[in-house]
Amino acid sequence: MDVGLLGQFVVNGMMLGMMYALVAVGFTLFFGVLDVIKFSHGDVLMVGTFAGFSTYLGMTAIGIDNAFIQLIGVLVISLGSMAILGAVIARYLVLPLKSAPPLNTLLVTLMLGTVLREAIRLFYPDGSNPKHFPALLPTDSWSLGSFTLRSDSVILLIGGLLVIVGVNMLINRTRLGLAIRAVAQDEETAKCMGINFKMIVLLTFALGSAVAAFAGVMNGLYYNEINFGMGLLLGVIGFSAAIVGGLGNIYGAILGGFLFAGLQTLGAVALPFASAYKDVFAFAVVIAIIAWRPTGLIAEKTSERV
Amino acid sequence: MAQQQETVLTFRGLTRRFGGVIALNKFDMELTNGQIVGLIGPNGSGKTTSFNVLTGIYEANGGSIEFLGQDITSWPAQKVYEAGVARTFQRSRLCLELSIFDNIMIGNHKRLNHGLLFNIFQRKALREQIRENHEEARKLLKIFDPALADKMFDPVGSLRMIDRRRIEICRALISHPRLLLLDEPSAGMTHEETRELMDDILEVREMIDGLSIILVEHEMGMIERVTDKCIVLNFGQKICEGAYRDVASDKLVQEAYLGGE
Amino acid sequence: MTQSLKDKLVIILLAAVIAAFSITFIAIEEQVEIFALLVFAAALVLGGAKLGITASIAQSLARNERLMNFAFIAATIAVVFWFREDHFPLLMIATVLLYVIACCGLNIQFGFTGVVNFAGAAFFGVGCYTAAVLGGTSVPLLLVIVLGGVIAAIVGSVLIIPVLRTRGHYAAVVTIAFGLLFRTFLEVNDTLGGPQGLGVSGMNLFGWDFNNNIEISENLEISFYMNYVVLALIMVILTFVLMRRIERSWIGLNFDAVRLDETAAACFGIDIKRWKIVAFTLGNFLAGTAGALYAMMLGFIAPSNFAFSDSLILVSIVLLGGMGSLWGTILAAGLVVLLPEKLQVIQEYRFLIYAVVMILILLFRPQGILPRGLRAYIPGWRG
Amino acid sequence: MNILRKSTVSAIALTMALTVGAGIADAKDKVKVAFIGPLTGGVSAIGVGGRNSAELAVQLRNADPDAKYEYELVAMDSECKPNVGVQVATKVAADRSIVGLVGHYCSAVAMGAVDIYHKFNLPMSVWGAVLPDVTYGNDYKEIHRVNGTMINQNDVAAKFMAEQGYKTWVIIHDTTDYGKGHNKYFSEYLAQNGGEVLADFGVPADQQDFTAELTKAKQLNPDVIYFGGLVPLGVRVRSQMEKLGITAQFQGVSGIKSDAFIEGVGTELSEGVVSFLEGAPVDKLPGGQYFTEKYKAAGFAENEEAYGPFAFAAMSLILDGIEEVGPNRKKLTKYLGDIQDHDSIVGKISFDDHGQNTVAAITKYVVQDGKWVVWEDSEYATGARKLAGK
Repeated sequence: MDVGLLGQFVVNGMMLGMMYALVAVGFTLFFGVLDVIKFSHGDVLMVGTFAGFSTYLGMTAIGIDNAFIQLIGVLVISLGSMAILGAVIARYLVLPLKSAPPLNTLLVTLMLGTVLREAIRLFYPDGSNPKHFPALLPTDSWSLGSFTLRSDSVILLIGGLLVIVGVNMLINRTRLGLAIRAVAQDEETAKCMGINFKMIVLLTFALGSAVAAFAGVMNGLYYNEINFGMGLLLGVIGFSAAIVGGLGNIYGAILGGFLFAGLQTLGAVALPFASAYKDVFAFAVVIAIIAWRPTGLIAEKTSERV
Repeated sequence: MAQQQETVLTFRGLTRRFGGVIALNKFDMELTNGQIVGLIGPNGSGKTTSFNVLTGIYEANGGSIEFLGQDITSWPAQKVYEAGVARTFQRSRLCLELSIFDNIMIGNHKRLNHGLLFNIFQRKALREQIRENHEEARKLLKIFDPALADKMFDPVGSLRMIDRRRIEICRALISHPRLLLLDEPSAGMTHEETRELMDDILEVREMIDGLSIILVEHEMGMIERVTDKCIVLNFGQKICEGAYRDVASDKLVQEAYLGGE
Repeated sequence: MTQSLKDKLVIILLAAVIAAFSITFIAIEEQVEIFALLVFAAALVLGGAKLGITASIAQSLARNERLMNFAFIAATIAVVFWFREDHFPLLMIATVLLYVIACCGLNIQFGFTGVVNFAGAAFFGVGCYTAAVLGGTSVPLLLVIVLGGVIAAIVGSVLIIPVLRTRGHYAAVVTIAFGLLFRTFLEVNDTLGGPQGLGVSGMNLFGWDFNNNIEISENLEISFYMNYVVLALIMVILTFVLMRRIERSWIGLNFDAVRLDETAAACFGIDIKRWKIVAFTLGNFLAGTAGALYAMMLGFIAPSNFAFSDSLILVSIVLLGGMGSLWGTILAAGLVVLLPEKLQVIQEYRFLIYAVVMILILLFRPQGILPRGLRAYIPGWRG
Repeated sequence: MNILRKSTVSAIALTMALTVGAGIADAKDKVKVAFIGPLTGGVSAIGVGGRNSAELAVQLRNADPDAKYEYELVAMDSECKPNVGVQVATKVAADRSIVGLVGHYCSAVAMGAVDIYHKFNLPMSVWGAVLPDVTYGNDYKEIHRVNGTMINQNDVAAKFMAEQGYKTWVIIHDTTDYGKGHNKYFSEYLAQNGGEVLADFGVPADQQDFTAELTKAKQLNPDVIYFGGLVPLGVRVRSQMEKLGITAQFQGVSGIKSDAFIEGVGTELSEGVVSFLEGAPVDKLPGGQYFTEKYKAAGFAENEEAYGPFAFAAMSLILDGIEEVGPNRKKLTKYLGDIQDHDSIVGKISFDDHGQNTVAAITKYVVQDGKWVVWEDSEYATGARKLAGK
């Protein structure tokens, strides 16, 4: 395999890994503060993408056709509305089930995912068909042999990286982050220290959902295609990535995301069986990794009191 | 008591680390038949850790444990229990959704038949076993509180704290262990309740041949009243050993407590 | 009237009401009627709970378990008999019964033991494929059902190591990954029919062909699905007896101890690994047997039947009924299988409505419709 | 809200139909006919389009004063899952008041359901499933199909593309029965026509990212990327080809011949995409224009999609049969078995001994300026525009 081709696979895999990582970060944040899995995460991503798409259509309709302003508008509306949606979900579906078995939360949010998906399919105009998401980024491309690099891919990669770094800084360097970490560490103590537990949970869900919306818009800009079912598999893969990396750990989520993308790419191009087996391969490796490291690659710190 | 002074349990240089923290540092200890030893020390001094290492929840990083002449270092929890060590937990670890009877029977594991075929097909024999064990659990529970013995099929979650403690102790005692580990039985209870509970434990000890007890406790009145010997831990190290009176007057111990709290 | 006579009357009346309700629910087709019936039932149950009637009925039931079991079996037979000539209701009843068996398997796994399994449909599918492959051979078909379970258990053993080593969400991902892998593999690999699926020969017991209608007389021809209903009902009863015996034995106690507190359980000699393996294997076995008969009944299977969403349906039945609750499982299986069917009238909107209903139930009744009670080792005996 | 609105619409339509009917003759006999298709899930767009088209056929017939019966449509959702399909098939087939059925877009579902129709003697016509075995895998006289199989489609496609001078192909197909079948038949016919398949990639139907497969394809540098699958996947593959700078010709199958494909990839990227669909071009037949007009007039919220006309034609055929022989399953089966040169909006229908419509012509389409255009009418055929790589 020549170097150009290899480079191409690496760039493709990184792009994919970035999207998985962004979804996985959400899972890991929610798990951190509340020990719950919010399975509607992938579908929130999808709704965010459609919100962004509608914003674009709306702006075009009122005559704003500067791509940069459109992009800003799309991002603001999409991230903002999903932050609100995330907080609403936390407030009315997740928090009320705090004392119920964790499986309940999982199932309720799965059902919510179905509701979101079906709602877009049924009530968004022609929602059951895929939509053409506009290319709002410059599309100049550089070619070097079999290697093609487009400027939009580069911008998206950098954008994704910035978001992850930003979230990490937010968690580790700010007062809000400190409060989130305190709640994640021990809810009771955090409450005693005067931290508004409920508010922190809502803010965390808003943050995670906004990150998902960003991943969704990124997805749309990169593939130029969105559809009502796009969140389902992304959600499952993001969840697996968060688990493989180790729940509650942002670096784990990133590692898991890129690992999964790497496995899929490897399964599709480099292994001696038909590429259709790549998901079989990727999931089998996931199972093997979890068997090897039962609490993820970057292990959760267990602090069980006996 | 006219029993010979057989050694039941020996720790030799028992060590356990968590990352960089040494929770237990070369801990030596000896316990003889029927003895009650108090294990005291400030929070985080390694008392509970020594229980956890002994019962196989944590692995020892160094040293050895000998129980009734067998080296049980690093045995899994199940095997330690089979050998005759039963315990209670600092934070009550009963199954709140289950009945009193269920919880006590969990402690009786080694004396029950767990065969698949026995349980599914030999229903008559199983029922016989259930009735027998029920009777025994009742008797035991009666010593602690006759009223509880009539509520065997009530959920544990509906009980008061002291009753839960009693059931936890019954769960540990039902299998006739040789060594009972009590981890802060007085936590969350009044003086009066604590005294009552300890009297009950002493009463039960009379019934079980050669039962030795290690007691982790902050309540010094209790330690003074029931223990034959005291061991003081600080930062995972044994700093003093002897009768309570001697230990309590030790300089090092007083420093440890004053410094620790 | 004596207490015991009153109890008996209450039970018989309850069974009759349930039978009547089931018949009505299965028979009606009109959107308005379905909603009216559901609202009526909900009002009845809620009202009964408010007035304390539900509690007193529950006590009557607890006092007379044997009678209750027979009364409910009789009620089921009454419902089945009512629809003796109607193919579709019988197919749906048999489907509910087979789902009950599969969900009993899941109940052993996470209702009792706390071993989560999000690949229930995959193990059900292994049973289906076993029936498809062995159905045409000379292996007796009753044995094929058992083999369906055995092979499902064997396939499940691949997952034992990761399942034993993990807890909670990590274990969930192991099974989710397996479920996805299973389906993709069947689609990609053509040995077992690939995406087009496989035909399955129907059940045949000592020359009795299950796929023929049973002609009793000139104007009474019993639907061939009756064969499957009867066999499925027998299997449900057997499963039920097994589940009850497990629950009311030391095994059930060990399962509960493992679920509720692994550390404490280990400190009292309970072999966590052993019981998790027993629960996981037994659960998959039950799912496999149900799958084998299901495949014979439907006559055709394809990988898209065993997707992640199908596993979720099984999980949601267990949760809705109440974890570990056997009667709850039956009730929830009936709701989850029949409700989307009943919602066919609203066509493309039915999954939206279905998901909303599920969310509401889980929000307002997180412990399930009929939560599992305390273990009564010997019915009616309290020491 | 939408449900209410929708049912009001259909209620009004029904009342109108009733009043029109009642004006001519009092109390016609009611006859039930059924439709089965995927109304929820990933391919629901096509299913709902088919359902609407079948409903339109029933509505039009009810509005016809000469009709002998008043028809009621029972529509069922198969979810594109064989087990659910078997359930609804049993429901429809066991309901003796239903006389005929138009059913199935998903081949795996159809394969599971045909046995049931045979068992219950329910005459039916497939409206979308393209797997040959649905009709040719059995001898059931109840089973018919108005649309062609994927065999015909790929036969034509392979010949046509070879004639255009293309030599090498890379195939990307989904791993459902639909995609895998297309891969199989196209590869067969391509070999006969001298084309070469450099590689084929199977992908799950819900896959989002194809850059790994496409990068590998790019390295092989084929003349054509053949895509076997449905719209959502097709849109993604076409869009991502562009990302990677692949300039090969994009060739699709019937599953992407939909306006949704063009809308999904945008006008620019859809230009020059070719696809093949069974049946004469709808809008060129007089009946086809009639259908398009009526469909618009009926005010359905969703498009009819590629297979809507077939659902309409199949339903109309069944209604014709009931008008002719009465609401009787056996008679209707016989009627359908004898169908030869029957006029329909998709061209003449003639069933062979397996109930397969034999004259199912294949029409070649190419996208020109954001519209599907019949090849012969396009600027590509005249040479004014050129396909990729030509």
